[in-house]
Amino acid sequence: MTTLTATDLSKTYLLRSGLRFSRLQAVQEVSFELSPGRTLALVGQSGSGKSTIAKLLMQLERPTSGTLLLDGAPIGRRGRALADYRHEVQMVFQDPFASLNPYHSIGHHLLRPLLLHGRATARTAPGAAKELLERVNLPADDAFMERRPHELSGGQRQRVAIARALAPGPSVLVADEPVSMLDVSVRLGVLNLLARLQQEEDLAMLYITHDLATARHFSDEIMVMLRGRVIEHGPADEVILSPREEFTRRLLAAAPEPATNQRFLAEAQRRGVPMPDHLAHQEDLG
Amino acid sequence: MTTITEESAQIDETEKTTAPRRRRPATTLVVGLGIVVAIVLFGLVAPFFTQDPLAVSNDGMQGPSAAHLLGTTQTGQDVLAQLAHATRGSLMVGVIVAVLALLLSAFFGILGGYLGGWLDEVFSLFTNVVLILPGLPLMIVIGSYVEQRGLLLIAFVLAITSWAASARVLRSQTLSIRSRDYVHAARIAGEKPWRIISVEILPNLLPVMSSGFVFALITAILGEAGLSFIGLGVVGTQTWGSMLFYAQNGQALTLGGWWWFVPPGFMIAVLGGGLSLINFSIDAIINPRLRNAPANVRRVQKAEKEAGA
Amino acid sequence: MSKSAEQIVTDLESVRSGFGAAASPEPVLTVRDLDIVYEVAEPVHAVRRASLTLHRGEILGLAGESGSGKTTLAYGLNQLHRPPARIIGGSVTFHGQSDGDVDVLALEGESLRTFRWSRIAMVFQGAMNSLNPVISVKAQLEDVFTTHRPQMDAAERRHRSEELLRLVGVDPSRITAFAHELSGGMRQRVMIAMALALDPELMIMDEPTTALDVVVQREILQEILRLRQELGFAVVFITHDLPMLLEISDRIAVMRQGEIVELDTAENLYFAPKHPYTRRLLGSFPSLTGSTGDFVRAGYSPEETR
Amino acid sequence: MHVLRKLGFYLVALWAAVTLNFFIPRALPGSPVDAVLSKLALRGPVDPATREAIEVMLGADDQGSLLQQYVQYLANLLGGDLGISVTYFPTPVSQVIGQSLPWTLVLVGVSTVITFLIGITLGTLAGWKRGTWLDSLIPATTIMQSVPYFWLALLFVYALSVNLGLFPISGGYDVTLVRPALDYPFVSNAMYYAFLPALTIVLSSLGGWLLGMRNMMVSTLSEDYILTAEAKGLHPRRIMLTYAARNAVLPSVSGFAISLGFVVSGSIVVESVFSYPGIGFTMLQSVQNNDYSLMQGLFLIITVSVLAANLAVDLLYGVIDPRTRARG
Repeated sequence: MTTLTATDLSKTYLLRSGLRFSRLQAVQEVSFELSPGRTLALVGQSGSGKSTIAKLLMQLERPTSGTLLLDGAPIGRRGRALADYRHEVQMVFQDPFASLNPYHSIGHHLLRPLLLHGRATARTAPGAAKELLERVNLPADDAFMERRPHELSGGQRQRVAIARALAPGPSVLVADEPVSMLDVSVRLGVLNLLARLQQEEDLAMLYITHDLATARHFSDEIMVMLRGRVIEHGPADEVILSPREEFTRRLLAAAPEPATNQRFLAEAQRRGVPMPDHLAHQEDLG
Repeated sequence: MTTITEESAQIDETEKTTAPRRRRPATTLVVGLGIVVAIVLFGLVAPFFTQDPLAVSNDGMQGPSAAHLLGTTQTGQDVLAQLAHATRGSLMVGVIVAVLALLLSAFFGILGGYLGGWLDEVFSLFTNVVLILPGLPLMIVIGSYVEQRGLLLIAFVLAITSWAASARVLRSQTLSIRSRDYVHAARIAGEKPWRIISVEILPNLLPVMSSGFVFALITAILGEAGLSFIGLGVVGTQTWGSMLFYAQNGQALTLGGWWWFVPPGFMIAVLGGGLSLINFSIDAIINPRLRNAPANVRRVQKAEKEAGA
Repeated sequence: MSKSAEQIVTDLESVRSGFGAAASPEPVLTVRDLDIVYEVAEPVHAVRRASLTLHRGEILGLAGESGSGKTTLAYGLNQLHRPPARIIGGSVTFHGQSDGDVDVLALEGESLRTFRWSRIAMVFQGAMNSLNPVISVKAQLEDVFTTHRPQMDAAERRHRSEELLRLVGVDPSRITAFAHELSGGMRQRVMIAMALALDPELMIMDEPTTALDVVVQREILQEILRLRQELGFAVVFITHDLPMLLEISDRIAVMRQGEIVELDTAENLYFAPKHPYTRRLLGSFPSLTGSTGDFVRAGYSPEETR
Repeated sequence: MHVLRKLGFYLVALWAAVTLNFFIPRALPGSPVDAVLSKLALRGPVDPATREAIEVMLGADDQGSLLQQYVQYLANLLGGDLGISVTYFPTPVSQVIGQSLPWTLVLVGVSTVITFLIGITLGTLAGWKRGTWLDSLIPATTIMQSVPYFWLALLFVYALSVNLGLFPISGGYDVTLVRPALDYPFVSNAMYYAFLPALTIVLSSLGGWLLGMRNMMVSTLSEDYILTAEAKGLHPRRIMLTYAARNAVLPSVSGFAISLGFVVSGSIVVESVFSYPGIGFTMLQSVQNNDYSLMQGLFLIITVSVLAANLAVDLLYGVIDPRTRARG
């Protein structure tokens, strides 16, 4: 399987206001490795540079400096080599309302990558698309394929986006805040779907998020970014439970967490019960 | 990042519930289309049934009668026949100009907006300069130098002075669509640039482009009428503007020949009105707030009235 | 729980403000059977027979997902709902401390305008859009006074506005700034300052912190809790973030499809949620420091991934 | 910085207009110079300097390269030398322009300001009262927008001047009664003569402003800050003006360039209907007399005026939208 290695990745934007130019160092010397079957979480606040990293990995932007290696070989930047890269590395976007073209049917979104990457012929593509829909637990029929994005709920759209990313048969998946725009009650479902697919396909995954809790439960390692730099990088539990950096501690302290709140801990004692495990109730409702 | 997240979620909460599912076409659209279709049919069909528009007779400056439904000109030509041929001429000029303007605006607007960089800078500067230069004076200068003013030349002159406004709109729309995730997703899927422009971006620009087309049609017909009225129109082709030019020079005003100068202007105004009504509906598609907000107010008023009664 | 986890617990507690003063049993707002309909082609019942009593100085959380009607309900309390929303039944009674009960839904015109902001103030989502982009913060703070306190002169208005900014931790010199010159957190502080201007008895806060980064969000929450303790206003706090509500609210109402499915104290809701939907919402937020069970990464039955 | 960028743009636009003016006669077929010179010769002796100026202006200057001609042309422009008018021989073009420019500036300027104010006011009201009877009148105003300026002018002349005799048929003032001067008799007489042309311009350009403003009002009223203002219990008039209209008017102001182009084009033809002694009427005179020097001079001055008006509006925009100020 495939490993994607980033070394000293930097991106500087040249901003213009009037005739004046200024530099914005969005990403500075960031290194990491995405390896098969493992998830790396990239955590940071807005403007910390985490989405820029997604763009660099997807070759939507060129790094100012630094290298990207796919299985030890420099990645292709144009033509055939770029197509090969896209074959291996795919992405799920944050906003499922914006990542599907409102003009086109669900079928279009799945058929195009299947055809472009030679995963199916014009004749076999519809069948292959339905298989993809099935894998993301969406209705795999013609009626669904003909629907437009606006007829779907947010959760359904994000599943379509995931199916599209899987269409070329990638080995690396970048998920940029894949659930932050979804209703809270469907978030874990989509994350679980991603986790299952990752295991089935042995995907190398980059999970970009601002939510520390899902980062911890959903990944093997966590990388914390602040103003374009990685300030802390380590095994997920270590970063969350014994953070080394002051900024990581501040992030953790700011996140709402009833389970460690004095008021609820005291209440548990008063009631003589343990702290409840609400995640068990996840599927109480359809 | 979170900003976008929650804002859109918020919008979604209200707009999802207010958007009606299937709506019947708006009244303005039906009326507008009706007007335009009627005038186009008149221009296409009527010339086959009318008298010779250039045939001179001795019944000069006669008011409407059974023989001449819209009266005659100073030289006894049938005004209805002239109107029919002029409708055809004006529409032809209008459509040619609108198509040319659409192509020009799409080229400068979409290409510049999509490719970005210095090309966009140059295109956008050029567009803004053309936009700000007053059109008619320029047309007059060019028109007066050329003796043989053919249909295509006039159409070309009208087109080069009327594409800039919609190019600017198209550019900003393209810029906004280009940065949307579905375009990024298409790039990541491996689509070629021309396919991204034509399949992913262009369909989403259709409402804006049709609005620009309709606007260009109005502008072109008005512009042609203005040029013809001052005697710089297409040589040898009858248009509404040329009718007005001859009416003004033929003393229709002072001789009280209203049947000569009222119909052509009326046709322009009504066609323009019809096209504007169509644009009115397109605007509501481009910006759903324009349709939803007034409709919501009306529905609540109606419901309150019913509840009160 | 590991030793390091305990360490965090104390860290967290040190930055969390203590829980507020107990709410008084005296009601400030009573809502009875409020019904709100969206008058669209097929009318939608956005709020169904919602009833709740809000006590003086209490923080009531209003939790729900998009389309649950939580925003519509909250806006209806002040007749701020917009077409196509229409109130078709129920009552909203405001229990003024000095002047007795006010039938809010019966107010209109001048009396409604006088009532708004002086009795119920609002804080909207903290993005760019809640402040008018083309007039200064000063103009927007002061037009509250010119409208509601016409007897105040320019100097008094200026003085009071600066005092309000200081109260919410904004440098009064920023009063001449425009919205785009302020950071997200600053804008939200300005909104809170504006809401405090007339010393209202109730504040409705509609997702006031959702657009903000988590650290700023925490600061704003603490600011709200502190001011509430000092000034004693009641709060209706709308958000989809249930863990946050649990930490700051006295009581929480959970809404789903226009109905309040459960209304109870934060403790009861947390330890003994009754409605399945409440349990489902609670189950949607994995605990940050709790044991990392197998639930997320391994427990993926097909049912769960619907 | 914002201002410098704007100035830069207008300089480029000005240069484009000047250069266009230089190349049009050279690029198009036919040699107007001989026609002009022969016409001039009929009226009196033409001195060599005048001949040369006309040749440079109209592109028959075969002495020297195109670049030299261009430099000469620019030099003449800077010196204010636009050649001699055939129509008003032997008056220099610059002087003819000087006489007609004020008429147009006042007529178009005043009617544009009036139209803008009426359009913005009505648009504000229609948008504010969205969904009511006032708002449902909006589609009808689009008809007004499509009426050709000059046809409306013809109708006015026919109905009000020819038939009813309420207004003069043509001209800028009554030459038999008053002489141009800044006194009451002249100004009032000129206003009387300007009424119908101005009314024509106002009525035909009103629809655009009205519709644009109404649509922006409807959009703006859905903004969050309007909700904030309502929650604050502000007076509806303040919400309508300071919160809604203040924001909704910005696109109308920044789109001024497009609208002004229309108004100027329209008013040229309107002037011809009323034989109004302004730039437009003079331009048509020059067309009829093949007075190319005058025509090109007029094209330049019209362009410069439009650019100047737009520059002024652009600078004003910087004042009314604080966000552009910050970017500077």
